[in-house]
Amino acid sequence: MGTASDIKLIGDDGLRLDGRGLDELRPIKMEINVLNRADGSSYIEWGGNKIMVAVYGPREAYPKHNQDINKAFVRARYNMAAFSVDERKRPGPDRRSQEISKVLSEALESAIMTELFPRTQIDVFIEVLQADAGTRIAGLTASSIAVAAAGIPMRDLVVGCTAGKAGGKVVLDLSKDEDNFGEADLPIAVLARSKKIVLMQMDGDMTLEEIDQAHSMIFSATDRIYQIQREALESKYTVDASQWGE
Amino acid sequence: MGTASDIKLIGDDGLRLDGRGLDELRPIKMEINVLNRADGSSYIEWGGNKIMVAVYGPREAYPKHNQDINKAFVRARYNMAAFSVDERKRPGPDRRSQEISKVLSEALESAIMTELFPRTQIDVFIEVLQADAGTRIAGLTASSIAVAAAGIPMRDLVVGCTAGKAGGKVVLDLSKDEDNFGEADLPIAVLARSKKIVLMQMDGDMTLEEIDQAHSMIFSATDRIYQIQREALESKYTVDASQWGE
Amino acid sequence: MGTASDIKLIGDDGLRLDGRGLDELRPIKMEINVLNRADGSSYIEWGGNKIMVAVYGPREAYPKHNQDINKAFVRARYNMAAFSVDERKRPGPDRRSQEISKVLSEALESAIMTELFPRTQIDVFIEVLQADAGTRIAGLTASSIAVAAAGIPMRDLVVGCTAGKAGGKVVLDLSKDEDNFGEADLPIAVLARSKKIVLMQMDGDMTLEEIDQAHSMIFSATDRIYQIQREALESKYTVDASQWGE
Amino acid sequence: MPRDEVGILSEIKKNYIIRKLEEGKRGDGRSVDSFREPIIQTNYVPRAAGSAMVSLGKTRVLAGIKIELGEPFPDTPNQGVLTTNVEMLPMAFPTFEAGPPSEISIELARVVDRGIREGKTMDLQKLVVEPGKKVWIVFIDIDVLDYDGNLIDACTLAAVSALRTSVVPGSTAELKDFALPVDNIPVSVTMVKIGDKMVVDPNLEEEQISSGRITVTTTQDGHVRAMQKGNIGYFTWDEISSAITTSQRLGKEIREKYLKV
Amino acid sequence: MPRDEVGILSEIKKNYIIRKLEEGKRGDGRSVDSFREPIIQTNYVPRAAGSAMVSLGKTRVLAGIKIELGEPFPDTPNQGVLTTNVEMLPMAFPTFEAGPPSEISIELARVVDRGIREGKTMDLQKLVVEPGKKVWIVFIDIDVLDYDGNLIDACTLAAVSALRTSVVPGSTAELKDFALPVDNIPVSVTMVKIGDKMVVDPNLEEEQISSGRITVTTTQDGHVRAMQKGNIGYFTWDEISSAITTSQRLGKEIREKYLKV
Amino acid sequence: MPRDEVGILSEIKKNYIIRKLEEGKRGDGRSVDSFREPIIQTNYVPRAAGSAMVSLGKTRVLAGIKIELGEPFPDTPNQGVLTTNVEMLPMAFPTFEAGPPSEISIELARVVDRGIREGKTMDLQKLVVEPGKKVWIVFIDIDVLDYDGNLIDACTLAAVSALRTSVVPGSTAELKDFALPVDNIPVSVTMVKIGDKMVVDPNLEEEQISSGRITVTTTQDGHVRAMQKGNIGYFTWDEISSAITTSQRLGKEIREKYLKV
Repeated sequence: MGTASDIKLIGDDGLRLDGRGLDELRPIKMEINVLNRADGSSYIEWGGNKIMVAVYGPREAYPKHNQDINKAFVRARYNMAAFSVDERKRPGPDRRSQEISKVLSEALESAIMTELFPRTQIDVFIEVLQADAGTRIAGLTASSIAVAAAGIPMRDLVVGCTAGKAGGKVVLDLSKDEDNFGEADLPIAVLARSKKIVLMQMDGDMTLEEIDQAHSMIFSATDRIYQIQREALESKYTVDASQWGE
Repeated sequence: MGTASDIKLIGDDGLRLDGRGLDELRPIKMEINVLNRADGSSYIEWGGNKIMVAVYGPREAYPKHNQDINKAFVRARYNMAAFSVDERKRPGPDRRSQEISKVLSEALESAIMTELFPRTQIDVFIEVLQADAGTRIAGLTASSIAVAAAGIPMRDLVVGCTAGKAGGKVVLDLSKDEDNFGEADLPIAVLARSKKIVLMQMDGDMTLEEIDQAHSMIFSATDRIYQIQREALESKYTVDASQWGE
Repeated sequence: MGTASDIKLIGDDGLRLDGRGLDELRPIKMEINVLNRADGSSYIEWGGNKIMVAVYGPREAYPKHNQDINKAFVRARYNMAAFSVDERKRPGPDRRSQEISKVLSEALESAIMTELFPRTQIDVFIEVLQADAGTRIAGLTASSIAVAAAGIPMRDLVVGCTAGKAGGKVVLDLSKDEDNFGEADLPIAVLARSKKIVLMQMDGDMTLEEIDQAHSMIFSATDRIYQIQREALESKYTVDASQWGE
Repeated sequence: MPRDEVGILSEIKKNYIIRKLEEGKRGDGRSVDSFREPIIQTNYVPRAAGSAMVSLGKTRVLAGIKIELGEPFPDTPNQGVLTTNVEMLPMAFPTFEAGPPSEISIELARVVDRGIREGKTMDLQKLVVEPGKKVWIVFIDIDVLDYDGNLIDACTLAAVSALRTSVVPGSTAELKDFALPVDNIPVSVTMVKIGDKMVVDPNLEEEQISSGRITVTTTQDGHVRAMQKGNIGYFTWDEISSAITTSQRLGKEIREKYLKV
Repeated sequence: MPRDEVGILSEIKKNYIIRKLEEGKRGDGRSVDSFREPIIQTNYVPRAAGSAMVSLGKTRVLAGIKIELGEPFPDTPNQGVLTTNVEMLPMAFPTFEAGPPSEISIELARVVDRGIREGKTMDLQKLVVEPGKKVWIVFIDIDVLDYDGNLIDACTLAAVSALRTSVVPGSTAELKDFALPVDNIPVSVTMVKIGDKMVVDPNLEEEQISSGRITVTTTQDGHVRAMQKGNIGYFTWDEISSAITTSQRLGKEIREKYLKV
Repeated sequence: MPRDEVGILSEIKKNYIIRKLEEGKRGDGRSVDSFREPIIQTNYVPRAAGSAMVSLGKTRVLAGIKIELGEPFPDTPNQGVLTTNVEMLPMAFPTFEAGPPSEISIELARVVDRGIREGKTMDLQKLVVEPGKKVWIVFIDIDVLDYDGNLIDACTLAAVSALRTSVVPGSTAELKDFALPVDNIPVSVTMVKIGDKMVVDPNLEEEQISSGRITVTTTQDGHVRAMQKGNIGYFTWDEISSAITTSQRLGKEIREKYLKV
């Protein structure tokens, strides 16, 4: 977590710097089928995050020695556009994005019925166009509906949220300031209905009790986010370029 | 094109800094079969440019997934020796040389009868030993006779020249100063007899009329250069190391 | 060899800075089977050098186009741990370690009966945990017993030592100071009994007579070191982690 | 450009396209010399100094501008620095791969860059803070998100649109923020040759069956600032000459319709 | 983690392990919630600023610390710098390859790093020589020499043990040498799920048949400093919650037994 | 070195070569201990600080020297810097590949470098402009253009010939240009073992059937400055000893004939 700072993350009114309550989400919007070439795609806006996801597959795994005779393997690639962050990011994977790609691949593979597609791979390309804290969870939540939009069977949708600690309080869905200057960050993703945890990471300083409180907030939030996922899937939104963004 | 400068590229006598008239070429010399190991080779001196070309192939394309069942593919690799330019160049391809390799590959492939050699590749290695403006065209012109020397059938020889704008005038075969401080650079390569254009690039500032004038100069120059190519091929020059260079 | 220096490498008593006589070795210890996963392994301490070696193979050569239908090929990889030298070394191979890997591979392959294992490769991983002059020879000497411990037939053990020139004298088994500030460095490795030379390098300044004297010192030293190799192999030392190091 | 790698185009389809072209018709109803209507959404990434999402048919690219302080090149101490990079993201097409840029994406970025640089889009001399020491570096980064042909023109249009809305963050250097000074508006127009027809702004299908590609970039004065012939194939001089005229005409139209000052 | 790449484990063996686990027994005689006895040898590489060879069953790793002067990061001018790197050496396992770090070794290094960084193991503010200009850079480098499961915990233990014995070479900057100030002792505990059992400190065989891995790193105050779920598979919240409790308990034991101040 | 990768050499040919060698004859008519006549053309690249094209039979290499101002290494503040790089260009042989240098080309460059460095060819202390701050960096770059055996000797000869004609561009630092001070002339002589014969300056065919290669570099004082055994195979001490004598003798001849001061 970020460095010490005098920044006061929770106001005297009990609200957060951006006016949210402790367990309030930022606005979330999702669409599917936003790209033409991919087998499935989605777009998510979550606070200031803007993320595009494309899914290709199942397709023959390449190189061949990567093929698993029992199942498909899932390869998520999380990437930040050079202009997505405050200081220009050099193109190409860094250590952080490689770790995120790994945990996202594993989370998705935990949900996809990979046993139906032996010897294949499923590629999930996650492009962060604008980053605003919580990109890995937003990217994963969007990936899950892009996989569904590609017609790939899943046990359940994957849906996630972060919580953390900021200004001494457990808060839901960290903002950028809370991520930078708060005390802890706890992203969790689950299978939407069973609440089985397929991604969890944490860094910072929290007690077991705080983590327990944070997980309850997250579990409850995932119900709300799952609803948005389902609406996006049901509206079968077809791209109308004139409406991107706003 | 280069930065603004007070350098006067065309003298009051209407001549260029190196004494040439506006549509005058620098001295050009070519030889073939200058290397032993390659299937075909050539050497060109064009002004201060010194360039060696080696051709290998047609040979089995590698890796296999690069094989085209209908034709050979042509892979030119343009490379500058570390000592070929004023400031030492780090070995290995940079973005400029990769772009040049692409356009040279395409120009050569446009001339070679690749349909005769399915599943193979033809490698053309172009090593700039000393650079003096116009290396891509000099390298391409030399490549073309190296391909011929390798016995690979072509529709016609590829021959090129640059023109450009310097000191407000359209001039043929830019010198290094004209390249650095002039207003525009226009390299063109054609099939020698039909004048079909297989390479063309341009950067700078020219009107359609100026480009038209430049292309006429180039087309006329390619006849003269083609003559040198043919003489080199006909003399079937066999290497005599004691005579390199001079 | 190192830069000129006022350091006095041979004392008035004729002894070296670390108290050794001119043809005296530093203390050497070897063990085999120190690792569990490898097919064969060894550990050597030679002066302050601490080196671990693991052997895998013969196993199918990969990629396939590396396979030799007549024999195994031997691929030694010499690597320095980041913390093994005074200034932290960036992980990964540099030019020095790649050259050493080549000469060590060749020295080992000269001794191994590779003709018994066509189409395979034998990997020898040499990890320098602490470096103290003479790592290539120490690593090679340890590699040889690791190969033997893996049950791979050899014509003979490979055993080596360095000599060199320091303070005007020919000395055996250069120390770090002698390596840095001495006049010449001459590592030699031989097949233990026949004294056939499988590795030799030299840099510095020596006359033929000095080299002859150095080779005699080395040949005699290899008898002593070969003895330590054989003892290590015979004791079939099985790892007892509580005794590493001391 | 990938040629039929997804096996979409049968020989039959190819012949059909060519026959239609001979009648002057294209699959999407356009005439051979018309440009797809671009959709341009500027400020798509508010956190960037400038940005523009551009779609050209089903091709979609996003240009983002970052402007940071840095050192000038030693040989141009009195100029800011411009760099252009294009990422042909693997999300955009089945055979695009992650990893270091291919020759294709390098050529693409360099042709876009030349149009902007030689078009004198920005006056780089206005981007100097301290001569020889501190200048503004303008990073143009373009993500290719969806690929249906003619990336050069889509990327040039996105880059120019993004530059036009960019703000130099002077406040990070204890100066004032100011609009990036954009003086000239280069427009690139790309054509491919199919049979003996010159086809403007090709989509992917058309690219796949074409032989030879030519790009001409002009500015509002009608001058040519950059040209690039690409791919295997050739052009006659008459074809080039008429390509230049077409580019001048379409450049004017696009500039007036989509890039009005 | 490699899954049965060497073909050691047959289906029969796997079922046997699971059946035994249901009886609460493991191949090496441990109970499901016990840690292998680590063997820790500090100062293994005297030439490093600090070092520790650690074996955990047949897994063996060597951590070495180098401490050098350098520049701080611009956004933390008043702090030293910490970097952690793990080399999964090809000597350690048949399928480990030389070359740039894999996703697996990057995750491993980052999880170890987070435990140490968030555990506030060192007070980085004590590692400043000249604010904004010169600070001590602490390089943690870990060689994986032999692999038999649970690298995260072995590497964390080795890194912490090495840091505890490290000396900052002040004399190279005309200062005094001083012991690296280590305040907190993070301990990571990793568990995998086999069938419905949570198994602590898995060996390679157990890793290969497991579904889901969870690591919890705590400090002596019982607080959680880092967590990481890895691999394909999932956990219920109850499993996570009990994993945290297990980590707190074992962390305390390990700290008292092997990392006493 | 590539061994028969182009399938040129049949077993029959190999036996023929060996039989001939037993009679003391080589394919090109040389005796076993004679060197091919080098052809050396200095100043081949006038724009470089120095250069030399060298052919040794059908092997051809071009060495170019660049000399630029830069910083000395921290541990040798009073010396210029020397670096040597060899590019085994893919034009020179069917199996040479573009890309990062292979182990073979690294060894080649390092053996050439050691001969020049340990031979004290240049007095690096004369290449200091401002101690600890500014020194001349001498870049030796060698292009291998055509490969027919014995690259080490061809490259050493080219590098030394190029250095001897090099001019330090002092005028770029407001000093005077001056001839690079070359004091010693190292010559390398390489031999391979074929059967039980030591064969000097092998061509490609001979390299392909040889077992073991030895290079000895000497200076005019007859001292040995560098040695390198390469390839699979071995030598007896007597063979090495006589190789040193051969190198001394041939080094003297070559120095007098081709490198006269």
